[in-house]
Amino acid sequence: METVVDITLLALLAVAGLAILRTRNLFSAVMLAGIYSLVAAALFTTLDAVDVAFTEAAVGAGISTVLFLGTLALVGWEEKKPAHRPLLPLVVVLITGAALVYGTADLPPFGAADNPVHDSDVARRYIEESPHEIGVPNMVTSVLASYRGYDTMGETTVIFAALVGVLLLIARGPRPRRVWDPDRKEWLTRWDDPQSDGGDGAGTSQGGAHG
Amino acid sequence: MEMVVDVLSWVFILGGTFFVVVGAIGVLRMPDLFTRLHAAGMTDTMGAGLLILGMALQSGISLNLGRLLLIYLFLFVTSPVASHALARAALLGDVRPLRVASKED
Amino acid sequence: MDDQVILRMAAKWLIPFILIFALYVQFHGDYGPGGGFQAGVIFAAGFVLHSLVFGLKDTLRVLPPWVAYACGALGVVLYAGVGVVTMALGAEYLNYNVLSYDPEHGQHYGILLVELGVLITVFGVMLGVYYAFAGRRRLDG
Amino acid sequence: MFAVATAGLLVAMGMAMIRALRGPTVYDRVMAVNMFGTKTVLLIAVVGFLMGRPAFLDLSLVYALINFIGTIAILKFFEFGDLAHHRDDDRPEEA
Repeated sequence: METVVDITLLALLAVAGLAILRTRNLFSAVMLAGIYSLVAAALFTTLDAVDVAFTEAAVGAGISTVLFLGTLALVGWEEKKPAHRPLLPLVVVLITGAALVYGTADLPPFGAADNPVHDSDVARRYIEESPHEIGVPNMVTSVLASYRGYDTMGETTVIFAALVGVLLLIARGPRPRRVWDPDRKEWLTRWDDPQSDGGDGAGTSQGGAHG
Repeated sequence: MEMVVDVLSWVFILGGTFFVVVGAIGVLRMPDLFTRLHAAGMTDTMGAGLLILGMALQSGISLNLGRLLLIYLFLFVTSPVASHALARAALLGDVRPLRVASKED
Repeated sequence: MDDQVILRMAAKWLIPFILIFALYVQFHGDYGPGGGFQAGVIFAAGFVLHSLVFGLKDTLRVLPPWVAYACGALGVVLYAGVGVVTMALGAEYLNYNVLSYDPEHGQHYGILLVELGVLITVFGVMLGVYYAFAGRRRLDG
Repeated sequence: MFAVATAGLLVAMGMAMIRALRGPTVYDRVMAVNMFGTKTVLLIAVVGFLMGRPAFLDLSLVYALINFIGTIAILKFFEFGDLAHHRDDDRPEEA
């Protein structure tokens, strides 16, 4: 039964992923990404990775949808037509995918009892010692917060650095806007204040970020 | 006694599954947004309610019962509110309900 | 969402539940799934819901951006501070064993404080990023 | 018994996915996503019982709460074009 559930969820995941690729409307892409995240969390649950599923549940469906929408409010709803043909990227992706599939042939079978991970000294140490060394029933917590405390501290710092980066990029200073110039037939980036309707073309610089 | 509880939870879970599937068929087959919304609402109230009732009978009196009741409470509040917000937004966004042509026309 | 009485009432009821549930996730993380990161995200989601239903202006009055930014920094300081305290007590950095009279209690205190640090940082960062995105206007002229 | 419920939920998720792909209006998609969320909440709970791991119920709880926020965010964004909208924004300035 669990195999059937896994396969069905993976199929739904693939459908959602392909649909995200196909749509040019970024708004429906955001909604499909929400579905993708829901399916992914269900899949993580059936694979018994409850803490990962929990993170996906908390971040994927709520906050990341909201942040995607916040971004769409700034950049518009339609994806621009790509300037290049998709042939070369397709070849690259196919080759990479084939290499990855070839690589899975050497992976140990899923969930088997004699997989290498069960043999490693680190895993055995965590499983045997953590109940009386740490005394926390959820082993994921004791590994994350105690055995790998440095690691988690680094992650917390990275999250803080993300905030600093976002604030530096978009919270202060002049706000750019994209303006369509009908004469030059291209998008320009304007750095004037959007609230005041300044003279046309004033403070306009050529935008190179598109396409 | 255990028999009775098992049979009851069977009935509730099968009933819940029935409503979930019927609601999904409705979402797929109904002709316009508002009728589809009605079908979706069927899943949320009857389907979820019966399924959770069935699971609650299986879990007995425990912490899980409390969790199930909370899930039901949240679904009970959020999904009608979301449906209402959706229908309202659709009406304001100029999606008109489909009408059967009346005889006077 | 001006005259959405139903939505407003529902949000009014739900937001306290969301915040309490975040705390449950935080402190239940020792026994089941969950922990500081997830709790921080859920806590921030409560405020995001508030701003969606009542408008960003009201949320900024409840919790101004500088508080979110300060939380983002405070959590990291708390986490790193636990390490400094353990060093002051004569053990290695982030070795919680010395925080209490026996190693196991020390570990419990250490994990509690460290997870609290993660919660505060993630909450502050998520909300700060949301404010930064939602507070801007649409860019096309 | 839980296997039947799981199968039913998976079928329903597939149908909701088809609706999300077909549209036709944006509201149909929002409805499909919202319904998909409810299905996921139920699926995680049912799978938890199926596998004998009722701790999964916490996950369902998170989804039941968070999914609502996502739906409201999408609706608000579609109505106003930004997430920050406040009801005072619609009123004319009182001089």
